[in-house]
Amino acid sequence: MNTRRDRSLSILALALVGLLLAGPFLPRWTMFLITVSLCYGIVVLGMMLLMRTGVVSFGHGLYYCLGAYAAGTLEPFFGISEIAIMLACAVAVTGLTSAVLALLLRKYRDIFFAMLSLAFSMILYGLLVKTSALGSSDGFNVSARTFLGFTIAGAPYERYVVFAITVISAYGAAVLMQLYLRSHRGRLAGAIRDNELRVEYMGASVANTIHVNYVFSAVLAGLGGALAGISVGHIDPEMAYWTTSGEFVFVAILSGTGSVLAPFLGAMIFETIRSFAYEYSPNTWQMALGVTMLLVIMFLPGGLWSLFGKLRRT
Amino acid sequence: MGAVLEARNVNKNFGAVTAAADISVSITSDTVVGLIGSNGAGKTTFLNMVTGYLKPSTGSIHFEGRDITPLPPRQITRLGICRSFQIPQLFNTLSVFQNLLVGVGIVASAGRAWAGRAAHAGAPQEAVEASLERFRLSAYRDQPAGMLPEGVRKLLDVAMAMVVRPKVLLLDEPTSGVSAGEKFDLMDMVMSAVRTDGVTVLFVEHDMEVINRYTHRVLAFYEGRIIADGEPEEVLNEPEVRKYVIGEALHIGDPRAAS
Amino acid sequence: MSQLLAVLIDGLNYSSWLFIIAVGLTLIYGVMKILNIAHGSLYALGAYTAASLAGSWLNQGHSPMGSYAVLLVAAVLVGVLAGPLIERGLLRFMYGKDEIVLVLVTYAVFLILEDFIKLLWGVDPYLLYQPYGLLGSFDVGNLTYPVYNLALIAVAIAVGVTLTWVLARTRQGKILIAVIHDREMAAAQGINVSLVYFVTFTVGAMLGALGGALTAPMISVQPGIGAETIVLAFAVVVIGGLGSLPGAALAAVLVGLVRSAAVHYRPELDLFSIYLVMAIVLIVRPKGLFSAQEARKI
Amino acid sequence: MRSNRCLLLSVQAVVCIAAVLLAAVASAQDKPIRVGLVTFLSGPAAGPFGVPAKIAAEAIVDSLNAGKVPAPYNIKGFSGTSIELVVVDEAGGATKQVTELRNLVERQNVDFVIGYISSGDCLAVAPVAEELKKITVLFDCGTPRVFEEASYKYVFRTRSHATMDAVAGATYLLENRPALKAYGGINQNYAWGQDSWADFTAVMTALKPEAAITTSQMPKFGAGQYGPEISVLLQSNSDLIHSSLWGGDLEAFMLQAMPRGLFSRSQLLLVAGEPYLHRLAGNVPDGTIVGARGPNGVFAPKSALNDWLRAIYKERTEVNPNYPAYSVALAFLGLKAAYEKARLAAIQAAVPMGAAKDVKEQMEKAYGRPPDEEIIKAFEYLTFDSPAGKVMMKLGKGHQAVTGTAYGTTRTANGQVTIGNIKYYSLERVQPPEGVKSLDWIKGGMKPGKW
Repeated sequence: MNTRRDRSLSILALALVGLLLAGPFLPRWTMFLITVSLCYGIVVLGMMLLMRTGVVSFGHGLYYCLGAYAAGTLEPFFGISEIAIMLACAVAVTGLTSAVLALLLRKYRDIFFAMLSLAFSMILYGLLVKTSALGSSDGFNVSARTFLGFTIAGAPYERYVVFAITVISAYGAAVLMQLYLRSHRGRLAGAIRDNELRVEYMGASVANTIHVNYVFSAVLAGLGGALAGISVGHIDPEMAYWTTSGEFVFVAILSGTGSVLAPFLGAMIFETIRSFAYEYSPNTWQMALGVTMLLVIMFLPGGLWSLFGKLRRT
Repeated sequence: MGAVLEARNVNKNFGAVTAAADISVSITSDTVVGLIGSNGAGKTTFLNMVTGYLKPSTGSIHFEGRDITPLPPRQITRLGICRSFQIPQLFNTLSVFQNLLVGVGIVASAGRAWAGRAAHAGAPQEAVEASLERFRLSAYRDQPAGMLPEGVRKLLDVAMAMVVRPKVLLLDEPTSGVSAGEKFDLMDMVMSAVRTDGVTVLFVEHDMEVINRYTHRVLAFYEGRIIADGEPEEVLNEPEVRKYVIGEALHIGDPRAAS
Repeated sequence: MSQLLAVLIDGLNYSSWLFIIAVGLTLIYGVMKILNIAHGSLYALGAYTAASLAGSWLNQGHSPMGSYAVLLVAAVLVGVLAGPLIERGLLRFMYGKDEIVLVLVTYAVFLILEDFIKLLWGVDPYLLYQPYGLLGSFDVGNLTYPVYNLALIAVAIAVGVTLTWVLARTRQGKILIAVIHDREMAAAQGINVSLVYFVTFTVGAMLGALGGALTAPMISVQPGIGAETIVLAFAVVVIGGLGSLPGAALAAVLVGLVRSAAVHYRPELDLFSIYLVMAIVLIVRPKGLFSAQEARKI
Repeated sequence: MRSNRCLLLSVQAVVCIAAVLLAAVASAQDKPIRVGLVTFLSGPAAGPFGVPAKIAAEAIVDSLNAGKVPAPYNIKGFSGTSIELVVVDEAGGATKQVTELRNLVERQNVDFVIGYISSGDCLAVAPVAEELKKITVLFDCGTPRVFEEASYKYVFRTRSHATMDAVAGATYLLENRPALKAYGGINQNYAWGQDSWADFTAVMTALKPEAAITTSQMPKFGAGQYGPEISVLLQSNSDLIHSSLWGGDLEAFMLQAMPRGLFSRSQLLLVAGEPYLHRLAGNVPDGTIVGARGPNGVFAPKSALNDWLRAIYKERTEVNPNYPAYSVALAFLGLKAAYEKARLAAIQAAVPMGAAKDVKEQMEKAYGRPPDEEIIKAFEYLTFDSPAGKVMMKLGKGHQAVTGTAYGTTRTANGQVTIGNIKYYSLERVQPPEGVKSLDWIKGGMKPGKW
């Protein structure tokens, strides 16, 4: 078991270095696909933590969107277009919001947790659609001009810098998650999913743990949203719509919760399938996604990640 | 020796049903107390109230002189009262090792908030290994708890209650579902573990032979009341107890009769 | 005063629609513990089938009144075709999985059916307006309402009463309640749980399709109506308490009235009135308006 | 003598280069020009907008490749090179579209992109097209924000932005109904509906400040059920109801409002109503004011190009082209005009003065695709003919088209809806001039600018 855990971290480090080195040589569309997948993966990483804890949010689009807006509105309202500040702002805003909402949500389980979180995200969606100062349903373009003081906007390496920031953020998130899951508090996630009563009877607060995990996952969603906004260059309220949240759950189930690597892999596969399905069967890409999902649920109940487990065992 | 656990005029009603009627009992530390009574007599309700899972309708419960009536189970656990369950409450997808590690981990991360005697000398892992050893669970170490045979589940459930080294241990029918031959093994394991630490043990039991062998004191429940309280031989021979709790057919020494 | 009356009538009209689209969902959840996202597709299938069948019925010059029967036939047709196909063909292999996984299974079905509908009917909207005006209209104060709205309310009540009666008074209903209460116990007592699931899902699918078929004459049947509807139906079912029939009815009335009041008094709230109601109800009553008591665990 | 040798040398050089080019370009000539077409193939916008645009685009490309488009577009394809379409679904939101644009450009290697119906998508993809340095023609989105908030080199829009819909609509309304006292609106609660209503009220406030606003209903997009909204509108005593509803929402609203007698109390103004009239026959009251977001559809002036578009579209669908079909035609023809103008300019610049005639001809045949820079230069401030009349790329530093627009009033006869009392508005009257933001221009009284 120890060796397996350590391997996770070294694979992560390897992936970090590999991606950073390969970045400049990748076709730009591939680089962008990876960037977007990693943003997604960061969000799904948070979903994974929630799922391990036994709750599923159908409203994580709330934080995905909120993080993006927190980062994106800095420029039009305060003239700040420094990526580091934008990301910090996304983390702070989603952290605070989720800390408050978790006071309510931590009492809920199962479908009620899912639906209450969905309600919150749809309320944000409604508010944003009504706010014409923020471009209403059209949203607005995000401008990220500098990183740590260096101007990147318009530079030939602009995309690479954004890519690198995303890769490093994803790495940081994954390592943090791995360390957390290995910690005593992190280990409670699975225990809570299995038996809340026993957790309480062993002296830990289920509600507090869910609270902390919820905030952690929300911050990751906010970070993912901000990075997505920066790399895509545009944000809109659709990010808070329930279908976006549904997609996160979708990818999380597709990935499996077996490893911190799974969400990134799952997101990458999901984005690739979607992208090629769009291209080769523009009229039936939803069908392709649906069939993939069914196949995974039926034959790989542990998600795509369980494939790796099987490979390792054989 | 002072009272470690005390119930004062505790009542509990579920609608028209009385699950506890004016229970007042004081338990001195370092004793082993057996709780007997037919199903629905109020034994488990009593444990549930002591551990904060249920709140008494009236009355109060005190631990080491402190009123713990309003506290939730986790805080009571942190004070040093732990319990096991009639139906094992395990983390089914986690391995046996992980099941125990969760408990040790909670103690380790709670730090000073843990008022029990749980300060483990070694690393959490070592405490778990020791517990596996003690309860002869090592063979199952990496199996998911959900796959274990029933008897092993029971054992693990008890082990989980004890791995954090409580001051008071409450066991709800520890030997139910355990084969007749293994009952005493199990109880020996539990008792050898707790007796060296001077832990107070309360356990619900239907097997009068087990009661007879391990307890210092027996509380007999009937319709929410304690109808007898005293040394095992004394209580087990009371006519009311024989009538309502044990049933006339019982002959001590025949373990099958009390299952 | 007349505005208050309008709020009430508009609200109840909307409520009846909400109830019809939600009742099948809550029934399926109650019995099978599946929150069926594909209910939205069944609604859409019902609407498309009704629009095209009734459309060709009218085009061939048959009696316009007969188009109402065609609507019902369309609902039954979709129910008995799609229901068994989904339940026997897919869902039965999934029983026992996590509730959330089941939600995703039905989400996958939803995605597949969305494209299926597109392949079958194309993306052009279907218009079937005749049945809506055919029954005439009535005046309340200075407002005019089509009788069709009254008919919808009547259907909603009829569906609600029938289901309640079946559950409470018939042998089949008792079997259903036994299964709802404890699946294993019911199976142990010789109830054919698999058959119960099959029938329940088919009836639920039929109700979903009925919602679509009866809505078809009031709307333009177009891609995406399933997605819009399923969220509303979800909200109603959750507000009412999952699996509760009276809960769904009460929630539909509540949501209908709130939305109507919002439109009349605070149009800007309309966009999220239903989610506000859901959030507030869940905060006050964490398991919805009508929720089953949970058994004690220890 | 010396100059003769020079000439000889240069002719030889030119011939050599031409030969090489010929060889190189012959294959390029065989290779068709790939145009990425992004339009809704799924979701509610597919039926009314996306698919008609796709059908029109396919018909146009076939017709272009066959060289059957009326003059001045009768050269096959773009300058003789045939065109190949790569169609992508616009559904899925702005993030998705940015990804897809990158794929289209870098994976599919398209030469040009024509696309985008949703304003949100237009706003999102414009900077990306710029980054990718790929000429992208936005064909149907309406928000003025695209070129009012930023300026682009590679992005063009060949249809007018939406400001004129409100300005012309209100003008038409007041010309025909000067005594209007009160009006209300029902618009979808998203950017298009909100902007339409905001623009319309701003214009009305400027033109007729004493007219009262009764109610603004903002049902959510795709609501489908309009019972309470219709009740409010019924009780609002509005002379006129303004609506920018489209597609299924518009049809549902009309179906539900008609039997409730809303239109016997209030006149209706449908900003984007024209494409639905043939579908709604029997459900549109006489006297409804409708527009087609430009001189499209029934408003399109008679011309050979208009006849052509109608003919090729009707051949495939049996109905007349609606305004998205016109929009996509404008995009293809505008791009073709710019492409061919650029190529001509490039040839003129490349062929040395006095070069032998056959060399020149060879050059012309041989010279392949003009560079993007030249196409952009040719596209900026271009004026081209279209099925909707003359289009001028006069806003957004030559990147945003302007046209006039038209409104008319419905009449139903023999089960057919016809539009009468059509009035055209020239672009000075309905468009803010360069450098002035739409809303400022409206509030400033809509003074005709210099064009």
